[in-house]
Amino acid sequence: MLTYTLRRLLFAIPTLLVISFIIFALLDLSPGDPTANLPMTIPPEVREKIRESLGLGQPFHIRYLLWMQQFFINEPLNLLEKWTGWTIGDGNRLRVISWQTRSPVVDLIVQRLPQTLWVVGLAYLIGVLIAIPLGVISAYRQYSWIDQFATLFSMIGFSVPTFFTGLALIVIFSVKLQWLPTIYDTNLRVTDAHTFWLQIKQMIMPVSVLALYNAAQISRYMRAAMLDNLSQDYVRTARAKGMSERSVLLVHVLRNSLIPVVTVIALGVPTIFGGAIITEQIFRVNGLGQLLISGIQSADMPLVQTLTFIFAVLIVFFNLIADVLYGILDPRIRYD
Amino acid sequence: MTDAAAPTVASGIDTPEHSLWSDVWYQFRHHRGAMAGVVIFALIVLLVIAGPWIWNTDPTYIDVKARNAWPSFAHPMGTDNIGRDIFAQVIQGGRVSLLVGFTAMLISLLVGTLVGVLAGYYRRLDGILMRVTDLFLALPLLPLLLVVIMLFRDTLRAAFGPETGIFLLIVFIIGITSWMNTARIVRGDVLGIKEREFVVAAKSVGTPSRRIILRHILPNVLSPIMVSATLGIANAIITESALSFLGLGFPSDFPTWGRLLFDGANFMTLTPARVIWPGLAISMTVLSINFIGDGLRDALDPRIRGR
Amino acid sequence: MLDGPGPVLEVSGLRTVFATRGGSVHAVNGVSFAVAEGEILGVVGESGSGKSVTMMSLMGLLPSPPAEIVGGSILYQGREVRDMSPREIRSLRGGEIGFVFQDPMTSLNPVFTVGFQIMEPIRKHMGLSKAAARRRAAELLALVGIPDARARLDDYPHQFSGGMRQRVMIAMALSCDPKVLIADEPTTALDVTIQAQILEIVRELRRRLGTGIVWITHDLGLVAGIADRVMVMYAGLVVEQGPVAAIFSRTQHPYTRALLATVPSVTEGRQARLRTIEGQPPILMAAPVSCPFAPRCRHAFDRCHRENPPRIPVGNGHDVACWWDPATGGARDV
Amino acid sequence: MFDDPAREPLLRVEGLKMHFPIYRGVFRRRAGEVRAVDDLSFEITAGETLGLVGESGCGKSTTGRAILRLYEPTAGSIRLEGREIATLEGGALRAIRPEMQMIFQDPQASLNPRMTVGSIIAEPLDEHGRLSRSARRARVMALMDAVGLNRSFVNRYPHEFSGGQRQRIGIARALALNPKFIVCDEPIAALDVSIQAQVVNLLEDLQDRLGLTYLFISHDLSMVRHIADRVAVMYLGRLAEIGPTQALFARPLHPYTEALISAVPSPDPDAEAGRKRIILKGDVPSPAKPPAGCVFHTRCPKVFDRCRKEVPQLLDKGDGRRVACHLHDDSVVHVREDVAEPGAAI
Amino acid sequence: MKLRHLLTGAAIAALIATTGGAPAFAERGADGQVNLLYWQAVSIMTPYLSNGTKDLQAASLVIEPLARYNEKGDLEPFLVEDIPTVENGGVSKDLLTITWKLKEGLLWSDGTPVTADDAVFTWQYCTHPDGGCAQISNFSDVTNVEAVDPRTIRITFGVPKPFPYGPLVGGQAPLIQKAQFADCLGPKAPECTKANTYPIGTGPFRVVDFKANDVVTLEANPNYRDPSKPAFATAVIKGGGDPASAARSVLETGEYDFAWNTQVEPEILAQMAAAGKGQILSAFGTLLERLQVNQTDPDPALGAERSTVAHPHPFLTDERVVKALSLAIDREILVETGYGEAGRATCNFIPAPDLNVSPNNDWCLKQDMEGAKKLLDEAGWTEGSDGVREKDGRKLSILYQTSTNSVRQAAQALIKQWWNEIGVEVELRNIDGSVFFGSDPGSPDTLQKFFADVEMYANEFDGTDPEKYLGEWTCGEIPGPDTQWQGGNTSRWCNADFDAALAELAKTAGLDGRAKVIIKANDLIVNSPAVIPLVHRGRLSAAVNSLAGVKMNAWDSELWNAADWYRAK
Repeated sequence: MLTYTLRRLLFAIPTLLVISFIIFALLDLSPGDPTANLPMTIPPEVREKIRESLGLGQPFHIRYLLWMQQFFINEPLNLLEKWTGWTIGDGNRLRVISWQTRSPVVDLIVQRLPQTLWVVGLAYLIGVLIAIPLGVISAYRQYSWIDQFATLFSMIGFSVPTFFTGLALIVIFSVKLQWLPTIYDTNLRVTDAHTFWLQIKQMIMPVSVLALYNAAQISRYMRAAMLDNLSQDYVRTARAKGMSERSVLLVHVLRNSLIPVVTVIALGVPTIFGGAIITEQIFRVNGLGQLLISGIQSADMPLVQTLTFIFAVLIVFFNLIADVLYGILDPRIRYD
Repeated sequence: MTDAAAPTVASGIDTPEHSLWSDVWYQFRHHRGAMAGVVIFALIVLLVIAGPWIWNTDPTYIDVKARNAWPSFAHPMGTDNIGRDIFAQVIQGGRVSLLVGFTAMLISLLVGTLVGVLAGYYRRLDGILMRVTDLFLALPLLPLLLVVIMLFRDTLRAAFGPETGIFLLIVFIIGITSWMNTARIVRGDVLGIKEREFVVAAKSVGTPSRRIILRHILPNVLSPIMVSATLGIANAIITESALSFLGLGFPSDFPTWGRLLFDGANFMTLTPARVIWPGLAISMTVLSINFIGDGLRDALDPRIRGR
Repeated sequence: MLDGPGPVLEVSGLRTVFATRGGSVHAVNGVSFAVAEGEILGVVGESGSGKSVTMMSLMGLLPSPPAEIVGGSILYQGREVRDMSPREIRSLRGGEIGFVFQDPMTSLNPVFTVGFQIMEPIRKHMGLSKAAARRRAAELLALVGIPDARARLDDYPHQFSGGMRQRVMIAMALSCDPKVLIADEPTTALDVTIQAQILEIVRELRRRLGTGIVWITHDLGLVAGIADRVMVMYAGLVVEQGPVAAIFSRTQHPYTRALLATVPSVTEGRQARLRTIEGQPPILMAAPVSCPFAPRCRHAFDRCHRENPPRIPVGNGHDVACWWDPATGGARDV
Repeated sequence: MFDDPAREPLLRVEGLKMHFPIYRGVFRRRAGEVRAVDDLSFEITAGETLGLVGESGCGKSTTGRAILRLYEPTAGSIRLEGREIATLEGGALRAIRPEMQMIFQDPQASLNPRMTVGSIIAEPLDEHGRLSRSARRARVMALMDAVGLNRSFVNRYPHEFSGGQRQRIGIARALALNPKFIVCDEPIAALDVSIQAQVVNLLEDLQDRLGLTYLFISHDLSMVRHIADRVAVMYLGRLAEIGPTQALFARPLHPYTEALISAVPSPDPDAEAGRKRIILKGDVPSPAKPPAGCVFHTRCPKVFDRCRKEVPQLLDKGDGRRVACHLHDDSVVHVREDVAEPGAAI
Repeated sequence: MKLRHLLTGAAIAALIATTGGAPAFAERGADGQVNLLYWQAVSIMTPYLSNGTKDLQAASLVIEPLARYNEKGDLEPFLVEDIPTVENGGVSKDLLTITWKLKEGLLWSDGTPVTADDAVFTWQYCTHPDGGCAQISNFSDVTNVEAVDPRTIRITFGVPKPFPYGPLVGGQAPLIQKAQFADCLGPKAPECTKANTYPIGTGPFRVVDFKANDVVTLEANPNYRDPSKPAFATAVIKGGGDPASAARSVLETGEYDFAWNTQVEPEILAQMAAAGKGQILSAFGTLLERLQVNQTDPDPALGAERSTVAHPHPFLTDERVVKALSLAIDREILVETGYGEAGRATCNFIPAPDLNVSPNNDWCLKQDMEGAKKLLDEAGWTEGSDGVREKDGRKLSILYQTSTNSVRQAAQALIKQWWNEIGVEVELRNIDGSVFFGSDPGSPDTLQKFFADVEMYANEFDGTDPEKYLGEWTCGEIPGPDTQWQGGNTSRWCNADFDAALAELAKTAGLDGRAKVIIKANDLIVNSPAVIPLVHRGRLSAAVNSLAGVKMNAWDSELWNAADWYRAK
């Protein structure tokens, strides 16, 4: 298992290098311009100056190598310094600077993480927590009314676009009923019961929109996995041992069914860090998704490059985690 | 074998005159959700195809005086804020959305199946192809779209005209960024099927690899592919609408359900018909396709079929 | 409890029907038998003859729907199982009646250790503490001949070979000292050498624990070696039943005779050709009104097609459901 | 049909080795191999049936597949009608395939569930023949007749048939190219007793009619005894004993053969009751770590010291019988194990 | 519609002033918090590295220029005693220098005094060759800025400046503190994250917490020059969302006090305003939505010479054709459907201030289909069998591009229909804003490349003087491959009379005299086939009823007088 993991990690390095290059080339090819959002009153020679000051005058490979150095050496060192309080070198390293905000990209990401994890992560967690029992029940009572209901629920969650559900929720709960805020306050610090309640209130709508979508998908996987396992021989063995239906279902079948589902869940974790572009925009959560889309819209190359690359790292990493998890959960599989 | 009586057909549990597909069809027919899905989907397709004959209003015609009209005989679903007929737009939009869904699904299916089969069948291709899959999972959709539009728009416009050109681009982008799941699933199944004895049997007969893939492997990974297909249509329709939401996608006078919904979203309280109908159209289509997919999955699964 | 030779399990007139989309399939059509303590009852027949279904229906192990018991009675130590609550039935299963299934590869849960799976029924039915259950599990594994039993409790099923897994299944079935063990083709998937080992273990266990055993198989050779009594099933019916020696030496039913004839022997001279029984057992869409074997029977006559024969005793606890009398070659005088 | 030393056998296998490498570690270094088949030699005369028996995992099926070149043999020679096929590649290998065919264990698994019976049987014809559509059809029909399948089933799918009928389909497919040699890989293991007899009868009929040569792989000794002319017993990738069926069953030389035969139950309660049984201890060891010396020594009831050290060679015991066991090494038979001198043997 | 007539920008300001009650500023910070919503989130707090209006406006709460334009477009002194003019001697007679006098006792928010050195530094900062300063054009022609004494700043120009109020005036060019930015010169400018996001300023607020592209938290500046201001103790500028949801948060739910740029379809805005929680504010500056008409041929077949002066456009150089296109447009409908009270139909290129507006062009205000058709007939374009006009075998077919934006797309659809009615075939194209407004020479879709026949966008100019803005229409400003497609003359219109008029403007001083020349230049442009003015657009924002003191300003930051805002009781 360990050697397998090591081997995969070794393999991940060239993979990620290739991915980083492709992303960089893609963004470089893309026609967006960092000065496009400036007011039109700014004359072209000034725009050209700005572009040069952003380093766009340099040839492609220099910019790529520079980014690599900044991302793989400077930023990790910087984080290390921050966390440990050490001083490494003169501490005067060139960081990955966002063109749009002129501040270090990594700081922006760190700033955005909390709300993304809170909203998107919690939605994912809730989605999973809804999906698993839903999948279990609808598989156990296949074709019963509860299965049909669960199917309908998950289909609706899957098929109605989030910008539609989000807006509908706002019109109902914010405009008509005035119960919930439409704006997510990232400044809110939870210090007491009241602020906690405020935090809950502002999270309800975005979290439920996203959780519905996540629950919809995962519950289908859960149902299929349960159906697969319910017809296995060992279920009969467990019943023949006189185990109660509860323990047959929740110990024997569930444990086996969770194997594929857990890997699906692990594979989905990177999407949390990708943020939820549309939902974040509707509820002004301003998480990583909003950061990415604003970066794209303003052609903020260092930001987009860094974000997408971190996303790629997470994808590769969670692919690995999913495989390793598979090996851990399923004793039959031993990677060597 | 002189005393061999004519072998009797093994009676399954059922009458002998049924093939694999009639079995699948039987099971499918008894999946209530799937049948409802088929009926609804057929109705939607019919309406969208035959729509222009039923309702021959030009979807781009602007009747400035009738702006923001509520549903009436002249405009069964009302009009938008510059006076275009919503019903005509929903019909026109449906043609595009369904076509996008269908074509993008085909592309993603083709790529996904190809990658999945190659990775699953040829061990040496497995690693590299799965890493390519990782790469595609990590690609940022929007910059990719911008790049591709920039690179190929004029060529395609010259070759196919502006609307078909952009249609092909969008369909291509959606297809090319959504095949990864299919590839993973197909690869997993191929890994299992290539160890099955009938593949060994084909090898022992001397069947070359490409025909083993075509004749033995592909037909047996059909069920995950079919399910991917139904999900793929739904996914493509949703993705197109999300692209519209982000202001990319089709030109403004080229209605799609996603664009109609997006454009109408702000009018939710003023002229609700503007969002209800396209929203309903998307949801019903995706819903019905999903139910069809669900029914197919159950029907194609031999274990479930037996029940 | 019961010291006498009285039956532990007594089944009479059991009928089980499957509701399928083609209609209802009558899989068990009035089966009666009894198992006494310490007795091995061999049940033989082709696939589809209703052997397994009969035994599965006894303790409600068939998924319902589609399967449903529509008639008969099942007496366990004199108590009617069909009247029991699900909870009571569960305490019988695994506690009083153990099961061993055909395929040891799939019958064990792959993600739990063998120890956990053996301890499960012990803790449930015997109420032992975890440590005590573990001790007992180790003893059981040793009993079925697994070396280094204590250490192997923590292994997963895939770490055992097929034969070892079947021993684990047997240990599990015996974990609560059941009065009856139902073994459904337990050695079919195993090599002959391993099969011989398992048979040895079962004989030994029967001797030591006095368990009544129902052994389902299609291997007549196996039955000859292990069973005290044999029950031959066809189309959900018991067609012949009797002490093992009587069944093999004074075979009554044409079906039993045909079955015996198909088996080549390792010891006797080589036959020129193997004998066969053409066709398959029927799938009954209704309870049989004529002899279901008649279409494949070389001795069938009019009455066979009109009337389903009852089980006719032929002495020494031997009975047969057939109108034809091998002694005379003509109709039985009933 | 007994050994005729004058005739070149149809199939001659010499020193066949089939090792599957095991890779370990971060850099996937080769860390050993599974010796599925280790130094196997035998021959099959045209028209005869060689039974290959042994426990599961002993390498029977691997042998069969390696002979048919479904694997790349690690070493050794396989000659079919005097022609070396162990090293054939690509087109040449494809060209030889019609000569040798295979019948599989699980008729359910070996038939593509999505193909009709007709197309399954026609597949070898498509690959090798240049038959017209109608000729192909006629050939399929003829094959179906030959194996006793009703012609009207040609458009049905495998799942509509019973196990025995499916096996007939598999046999028809194997016969399609008029092969000389067929590997029957446990063709009856998955079938009911009554059906087993039907299939075995069919195989015998076909052999008589078409002059086929079989390698009949099975773990069912009573069937092997019935169908085979000669029997080879394998244990852990090696040949334990080979010889004419009657003689081998009547007087097994190898302790393993003896144990195997004694383990087969016979449908006669009296015989069963009186029989002396040899019960082997434990399981077959892993072929990745075979025991030193005689591979059977860990379970052998007659083991002695030499068995643990020295690999027994296949000894010719006359009458076409050969055995790999130190007990039968005549050169040391007079030397008891307590006075055994190393190197005295071979 | 009704609303538009009732509430013009000025009327709203008046309304608030009267309903708000007497502005009684008891003390600084008495009114708690004010919540501002900028749906385009604030990225940075200095306009010198800014990415747009939203940053500039946010920064205007913190850092201030010497003088600002008020809501009427007049200059108002902020950090200085008064506005220098030739009359009061602040501007030299030769128009080469201007001298500003700082107010007494001005302090930065960190408590240090503001001196003329800071002004000098600001100039050095922005004009550093490697700095990439976004506002460098505000300092064009400045040869020197010197501190005569700690309170006196003298700016010297290289050429006579009839309108010398560029440097350090208006929201684009505020004063920054030398002490804070001293290490941020040139290439280091972008790395000074702390200074760029927490600038020390003289404005009513100072930054407490800055989350880029999300939320800026500010508190009252303790050293603000008026001890009773600002009324609000804290201010929050939240970003994200879209215009409609921003308007909703103010007008319907009342969660926020002020929402910037609530440019949504008018009927939606009207419906939201009907909730009664807040009001819509508008003000008109110089922003003009127009159609640029390509005077060169964008045919892809021309390859590298596509859209260059080498190939004049085959028919759009014909004034009659373009006039017909203009007549076919009903500008009132465009306003009604797209802009509501934030738009007015216009036929002028310079729509404001009133002084500079030409009275000569209102022929286009009324749609005239017949007139348009007649013009096309005259020009020789006759209707073909498919309803599309043709001439010499060439179809009257137009590719019409603009940026992606729902209002623009609605306008596109309307105009397409009108043009179809007069027999013109139209193909629409919309391009993502970041591409269209970007000037990447590699992209074919920029507005400078103009690979289309007609393109629509809006443009304006800073302050009130259009000299530089008009300068973009000279022949030398035509973009082409030789200039990397840079240059403001997107229509590629070249006219000797216009160039002469512009030269005249450069020499004319005095507002009235300049106005005359400006109107002449304007008329030359709008009567050419190079442009079709559509809508004079205003700024549109929303404020809750309880927020008083807001004076909507189209000439400077909308938050220009935030110090005077207070909570109506």
